[in-house]
Amino acid sequence: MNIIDIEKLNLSFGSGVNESKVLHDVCLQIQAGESFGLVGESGSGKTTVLRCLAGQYHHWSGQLSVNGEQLQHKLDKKRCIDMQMVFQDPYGSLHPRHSIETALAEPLKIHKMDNRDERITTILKKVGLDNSFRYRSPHQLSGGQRQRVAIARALILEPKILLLDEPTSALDVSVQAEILNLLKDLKEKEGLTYLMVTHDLGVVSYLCDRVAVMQSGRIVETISSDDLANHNASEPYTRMLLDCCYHTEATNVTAESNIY
Amino acid sequence: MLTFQLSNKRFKHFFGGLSSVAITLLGLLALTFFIGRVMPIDPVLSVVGPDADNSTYEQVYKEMGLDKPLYTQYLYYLNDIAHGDFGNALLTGRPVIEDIARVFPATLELATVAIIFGIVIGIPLGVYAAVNKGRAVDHIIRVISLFGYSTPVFWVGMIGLIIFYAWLNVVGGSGRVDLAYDGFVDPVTGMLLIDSALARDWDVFQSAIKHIILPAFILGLNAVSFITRMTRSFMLEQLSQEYILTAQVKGLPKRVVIWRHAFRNILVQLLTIITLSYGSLLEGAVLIETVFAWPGFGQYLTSSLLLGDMNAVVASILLIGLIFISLNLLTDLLYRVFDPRTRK
Amino acid sequence: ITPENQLVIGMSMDNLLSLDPASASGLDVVSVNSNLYDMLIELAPKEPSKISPAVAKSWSISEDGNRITFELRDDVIFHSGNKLTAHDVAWSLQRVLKLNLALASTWKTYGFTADNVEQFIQAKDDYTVEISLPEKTDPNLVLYTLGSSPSAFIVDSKEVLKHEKDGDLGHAWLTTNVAGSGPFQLRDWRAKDRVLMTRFDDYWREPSEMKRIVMRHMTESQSLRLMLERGDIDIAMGMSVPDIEALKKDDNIRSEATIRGTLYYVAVSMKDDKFSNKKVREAVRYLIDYKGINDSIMPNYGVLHQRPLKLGLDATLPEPGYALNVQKAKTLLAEAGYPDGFKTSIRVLSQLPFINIATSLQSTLAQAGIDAEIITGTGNQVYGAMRERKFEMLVGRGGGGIEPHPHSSLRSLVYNPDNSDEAKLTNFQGWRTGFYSPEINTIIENALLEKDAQKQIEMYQDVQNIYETQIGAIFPVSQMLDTVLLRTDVKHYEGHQAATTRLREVTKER
Amino acid sequence: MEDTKLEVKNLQISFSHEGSQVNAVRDVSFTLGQEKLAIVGESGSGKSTVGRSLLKLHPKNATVKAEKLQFGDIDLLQANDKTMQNIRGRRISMIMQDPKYSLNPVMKVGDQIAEAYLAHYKVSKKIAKEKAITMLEKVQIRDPERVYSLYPHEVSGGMGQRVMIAMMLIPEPEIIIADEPTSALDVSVQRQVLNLLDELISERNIGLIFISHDLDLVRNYCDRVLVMYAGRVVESIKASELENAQHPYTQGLLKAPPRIGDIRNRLPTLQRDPSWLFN
Amino acid sequence: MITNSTMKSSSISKSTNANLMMLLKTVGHGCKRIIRNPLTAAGLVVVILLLVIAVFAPWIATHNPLAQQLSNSLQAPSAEHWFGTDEFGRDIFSRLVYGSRITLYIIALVTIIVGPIGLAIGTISGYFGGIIDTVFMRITDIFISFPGLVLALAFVAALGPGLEHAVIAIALTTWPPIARLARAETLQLRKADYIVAVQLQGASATRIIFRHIVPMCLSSVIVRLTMNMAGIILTAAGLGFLGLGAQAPLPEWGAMISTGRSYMLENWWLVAAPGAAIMLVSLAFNLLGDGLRDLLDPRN
Ligand SMILES: Nc1ncnc2c1ncn2[C@@H]1O[C@H](COP(=O)(O)OP(=O)(O)OP(=O)(O)O)[C@@H](O)[C@H]1O
Ligand SMILES: Nc1ncnc2c1ncn2[C@@H]1O[C@H](COP(=O)(O)OP(=O)(O)OP(=O)(O)O)[C@@H](O)[C@H]1O
Ligand SMILES: [Mg+2]
Ligand SMILES: [Mg+2]
Ligand code: NI
Repeated sequence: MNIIDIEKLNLSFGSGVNESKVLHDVCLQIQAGESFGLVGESGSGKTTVLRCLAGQYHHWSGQLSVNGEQLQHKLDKKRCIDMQMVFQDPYGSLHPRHSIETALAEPLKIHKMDNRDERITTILKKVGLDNSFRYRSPHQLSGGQRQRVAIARALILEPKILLLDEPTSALDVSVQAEILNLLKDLKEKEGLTYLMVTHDLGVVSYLCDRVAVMQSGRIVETISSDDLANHNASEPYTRMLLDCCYHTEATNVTAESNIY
Repeated sequence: MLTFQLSNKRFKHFFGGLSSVAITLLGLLALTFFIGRVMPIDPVLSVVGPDADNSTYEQVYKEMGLDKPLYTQYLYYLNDIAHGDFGNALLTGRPVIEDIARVFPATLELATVAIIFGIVIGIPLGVYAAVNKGRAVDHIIRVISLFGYSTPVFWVGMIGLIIFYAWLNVVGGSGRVDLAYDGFVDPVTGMLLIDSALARDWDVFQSAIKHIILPAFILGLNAVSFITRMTRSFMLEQLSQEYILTAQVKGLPKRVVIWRHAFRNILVQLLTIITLSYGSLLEGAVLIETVFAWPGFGQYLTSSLLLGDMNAVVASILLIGLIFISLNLLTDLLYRVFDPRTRK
Repeated sequence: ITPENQLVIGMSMDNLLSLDPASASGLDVVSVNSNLYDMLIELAPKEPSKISPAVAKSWSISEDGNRITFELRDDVIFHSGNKLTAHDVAWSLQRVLKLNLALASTWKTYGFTADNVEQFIQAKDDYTVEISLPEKTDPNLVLYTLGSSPSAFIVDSKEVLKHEKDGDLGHAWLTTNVAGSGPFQLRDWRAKDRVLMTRFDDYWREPSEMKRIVMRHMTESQSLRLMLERGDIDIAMGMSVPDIEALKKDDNIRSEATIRGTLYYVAVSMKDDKFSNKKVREAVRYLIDYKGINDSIMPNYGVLHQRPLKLGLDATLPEPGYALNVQKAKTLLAEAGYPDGFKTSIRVLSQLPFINIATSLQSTLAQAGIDAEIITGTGNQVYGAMRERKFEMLVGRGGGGIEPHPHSSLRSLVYNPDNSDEAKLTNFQGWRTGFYSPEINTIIENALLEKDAQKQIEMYQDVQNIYETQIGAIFPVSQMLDTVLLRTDVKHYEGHQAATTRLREVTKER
Repeated sequence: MEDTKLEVKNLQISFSHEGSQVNAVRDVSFTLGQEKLAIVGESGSGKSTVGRSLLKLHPKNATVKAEKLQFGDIDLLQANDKTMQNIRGRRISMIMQDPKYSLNPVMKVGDQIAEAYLAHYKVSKKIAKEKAITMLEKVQIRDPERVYSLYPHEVSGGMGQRVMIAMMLIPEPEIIIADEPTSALDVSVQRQVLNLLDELISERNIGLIFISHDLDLVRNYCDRVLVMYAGRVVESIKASELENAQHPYTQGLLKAPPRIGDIRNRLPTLQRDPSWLFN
Repeated sequence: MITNSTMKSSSISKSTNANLMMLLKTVGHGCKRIIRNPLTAAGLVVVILLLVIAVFAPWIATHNPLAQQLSNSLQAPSAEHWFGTDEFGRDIFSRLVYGSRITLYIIALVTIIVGPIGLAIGTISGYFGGIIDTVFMRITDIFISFPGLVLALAFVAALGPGLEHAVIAIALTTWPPIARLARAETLQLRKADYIVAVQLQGASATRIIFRHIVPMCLSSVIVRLTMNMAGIILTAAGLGFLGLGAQAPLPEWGAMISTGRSYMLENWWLVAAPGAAIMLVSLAFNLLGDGLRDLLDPRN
């Protein structure tokens, strides 16, 4: 069964003459336990898809279902437990005045969960932070550590689905590696389903099983990572993305270096 | 097609603006009327005097329509206003509109000269402070400008009058013009400087300048401070922008970087706060007008208020509301004209 | 420096709301209108009981004292060019009663009403006016009114009727315009700003030397002082004491104090339980620091006076010599059942010297345990509360009677023929304070009819004595003094006790 | 490397911040000839600071010390404001990272280009305008006349970056510092811009300092690479030999990013060694 | 069970402790930075001095501020009366000292009224947007277009002169700018990722506004309020000057100037002292607010 099922998702912003259609009949099926990538040029609507799923936009049309249940247009608490999101900018996604403890306790309070203390300790351990981070405030953390906290916050409600919006693009390569490793570990241990937006085909190839390519609000192709790695993409746009990607094996460099 | 879209959008914007203006004005009207109602000032006494006997009192009470229920009075009033009739002022017996047309230019003149002080002094000071951020001059300018914020104008006004009028005799005393010249120039715009210039009566003009300079400067102190500080902080914001670095990289002289690049970018914001402080100067002149016996709008409004002359008060407040709203619309417009980013 | 042929006056015009002689009350208006209009007769500035002819060249009182006949001059012209006739005079006086505005009050006490006035005030021919009295009264009192009341100005009936609207007898128009025959013409009046007058060259007396008079609304005493010192104004009125004192030392400036008929007083409301108690009132009388107030607050504003009758009348008794005596007041309060004092409030105009009197009163009351809160307000608010009998204590000024006659003071301050709330005798301060003494009322009524001058004086003295023993609700503190400051080059300025100061003779000598 | 355009020796830059000192750059030395020199390193390693100090555009709270900061025959350390003004743009210029923020939003882009020319050449405005339009053409902008009178918010990122390049090249400088010139751009646009830049600088014999954090990019694009770590140059190496870099930091940076078809189960993470701070 | 609950409480106290520590640290840090800027420090010192004087007024004042002694009126400054005496012979220094209480009282009251109102209206309006925003902003517009001193005058005229009424009146004129400020901040914050994050966790609007948005707006609102203090003091003094503020015999500084101005040409100390006091205190608040703004400005 598909844990996420997106059928004919359409969304426009503005109204009347200013209306601009951002999503055109987007369809996606993601299976439980899968990690699914979403790539595409800037402004193609990747983030928008995630936000629709997360309940940030209410005016979409089409059908969204999670766990076989139709999603309402309004955000309800059930969906919060099912699905959480991690944002691109680790510097902007933590409340600057709240300590890590407060940030992590917040969702527990909202959902009236018990054993808060234990849960927080566990989750911090899971994302590779020890208890000493607990009472720090965000400005005392590095970007990578913040992103870990953001992931911890998303996971503390024990959702099955994690929506990841370019979770590493604001980070250095070395830190990126740590976060990607963490995500990979978590997925294996917790059996999570990922829907990850990125513009880095290397990341896709490392973390995702399948990937959908978006271009101006449409999904132009959905292929598996293996096919992607083997240059089996059929759509010209995907091929172009592949071409442009400098993150190729060192052996490929000489072959392509003539482009300069 | 495209032009149609644009004009449609603009039309909508304009229309939205107008309806919000109307709502705000109606709100002001209701609020003022309410205040007038709860005010324990008896307008009848203002007319008949404290020693009138009861039959006179009752007669005038009826004449003024005060015996009718409140909502009837309000409806009558609304109806009159809708017909452009704001009633007569108790204070002068003349139509309120006529009164306002007479007192408002005096304040307008004062505030205009004050804002000119504000602009001419405030902007260079602010720019200078921003460019020299953290240095001694910056601190000095900051303290000076904070002084402007912190001085009770009525107090400085009194002291200024003593020093500059009584001791040094470099400015004129109270009033808009030397009393002996009073009434020499027929009001055209109501602004004495302009009227006397139009009439080429340079004696009056000179006397008017001597009289306006001190109150306008003191009134403008606050504006100077405000403009200095805002200019400084706007400039600081712009100077930290990347494009300033670009301009420096190009090898442009400092002067050009500051004025052509940074300053041009704060122009719109600056205009906004200038209109804003102009607005508050227009309404904030009450104290200065009192100290300098300036027969302006602030005094008119205050004394009408204290006499319970609600016709005059409501009309005056509507006027101020209107000024504020039109200044806001003007700012909006300025944004459109001066900022290419909103010029669509 | 002011020009030689212009007179520049700085004064407060706070109370100058209308120039219409039928409605304009207040001293400010009189001092303006006296120069724009003429009256039948005039009172001498310093000796107001001396009547001199003006538009009326002579007058006579009938044997029975019920009728006064005036013979008018025939050479008086209005500013409009119309001739002033007896019809204008009669019409002007009739108009006051018909409009029934503030100034009708005095005439109504003489028995005139809107209905009977045409019958009682009549033009017999073009230059003869006859005033018959509807009720028995002292005809001198009426003459004084004709020589001092703001309602006694003669208006140009033809001109005014041109501007009549909805049968208002030209009221709307006259509020801001002038139709008079005085030595000056109104050029421009802006409320709370200035009054501009120019000389009327066809004035029946010698035309004035001043071509122009500028009266400027100025409330800040220091501004007035600075401008007077600089010579930018010639005459300053309504200045504060310290400035007056300072200017008195200046050689270029002289001061002229004129006594007025009004009194500064402390009033209590007998509608209030506490103050209806005679002992409490007596205690209050002991709790006013008359000496302190008059020595340090009142110089140039007033002179010590503690009687309801104004100073300078033959009937006025010597000062009773009340003084601050806290001990005595405490004893009285204890006897009255308030050993620890009580809480009360003082209503007062937020102006000098009222506010200072109140502050002083507050502090002396406190010494006897009376905790008084000061509530300031405009005249409208303070006297409004008094008219509605909604006050406890009040510092005010009154006694309105401009006429140099004891009746005028007593009527205004003491007389109260009906103390019921429904009577609404709001023009009597006696009624406002709730002081009701049938004994006094009777004497006042009878004294007015008394033909024997000596007897009349004795009666009025009786009133004062009874008032003292009964302890009235109004405690006069000071008789009003109006101090005007002038540049010494201004000559022939004579302040008038009734405020009808005429500037037509003023000259400048430089 | 025949003629050395720029020589930097033991450059030290520190920032004073609320009484404390931050040494952002320590003992950096390098020379630049007519070549493409890359400076790479993780965020905060001091790359931009080095670049800006060459134009003496560091913030007020910075202290710059060096044994030598020689540009041609000019000692930059001694240069006063006037001299620097003449050097900036005209002889050394710098391409900024993000066209969205680096162009004056209220000036037409063309005017901004022309202004760069006018700052150094005494010509009429008309000629400068023509010059700017030619330059726009050079950076492969179609319809340059129209673009000339556009405002920055009206041009796309790629176009903006080309405008930036045009602006920096128009006074014909000898050295260009490019501070992450393409990191704000889409991958496809990025390639076009880099190609263009490459053409122009080789055409004009310009020395390029290319600041980036992307090792894969610079190894294909540049001749030589300086690897910075915490304000120090830990390694200076020919781009073609980057694969054989000695320093573990460089090695770590090279291995960290995942690549397409990567079959590694875990990505190697950088183990920072305190000893890297002391050469 | 026991362990569980103790753990809970300990964790809670630990977390509050931690938050407290954080707060203290930031405050301590802030103080350090304030002191580094001499101007701000000067402002702070004056404000603290004002507080101390107000609290210890009875000990600091040399005379009873209300005690009249008409025989001793208008004395020039001397050893006995440091700032001289007024027209009632009251000691001006003591009146100034007690006047600081009134000034503080006005400031405190206005702040207590204005801060919460402005903050609530601004954040609610900004967070919900739409019709709520429109309605609230129209109301704010109305109050903004109502000229400040005039609204104050009208209220004082309506309710009668007096300190409390003046305070209410001033408060009514001061909240709209605060509301606008809070709204503008909220509009920006509303889109911030961390707000979106708590939305996704199912937090209610009330929770988001009060726990997440308000704390963020607080600092700029506090700065604004601090700078408003000066305005409040001046408006109160202006009302006092027009005779509509604090009533006699209260030693309100503006009222002191108002009554003293009749004597100012001979007895300059009557207005010099309270005028300087007003200026000093509002300058201090301005300096402090200015410094605080620099301090709390995220750009620094
Ligand atoms: N709130 C909004 N109102 C109007 N248009 C919007 C809004 N949010 C997004 N858009 C538009 O929708 C389109 C898709 O945006 P989206 O953020 O989903 O792109 P993206 O693929 O995530 O791009 P990036 O890689 O730059 O993050 C863009 O053209 C954007 O301008
Ligand atoms: N104005 C400044 N004041 C204080 N410290 C500064 C300032 N500018 C830079 N720094 C510090 O100097 C160090 C180097 O900064 P720099 O901007 O040169 O790094 P970078 O290598 O360009 O990083 P990035 O890749 O993120 O652009 C950093 O630690 C930074 O915090
Ligand atoms: Mg996105
Ligand atoms: Mg950088
Ligand atoms: Ni608008």
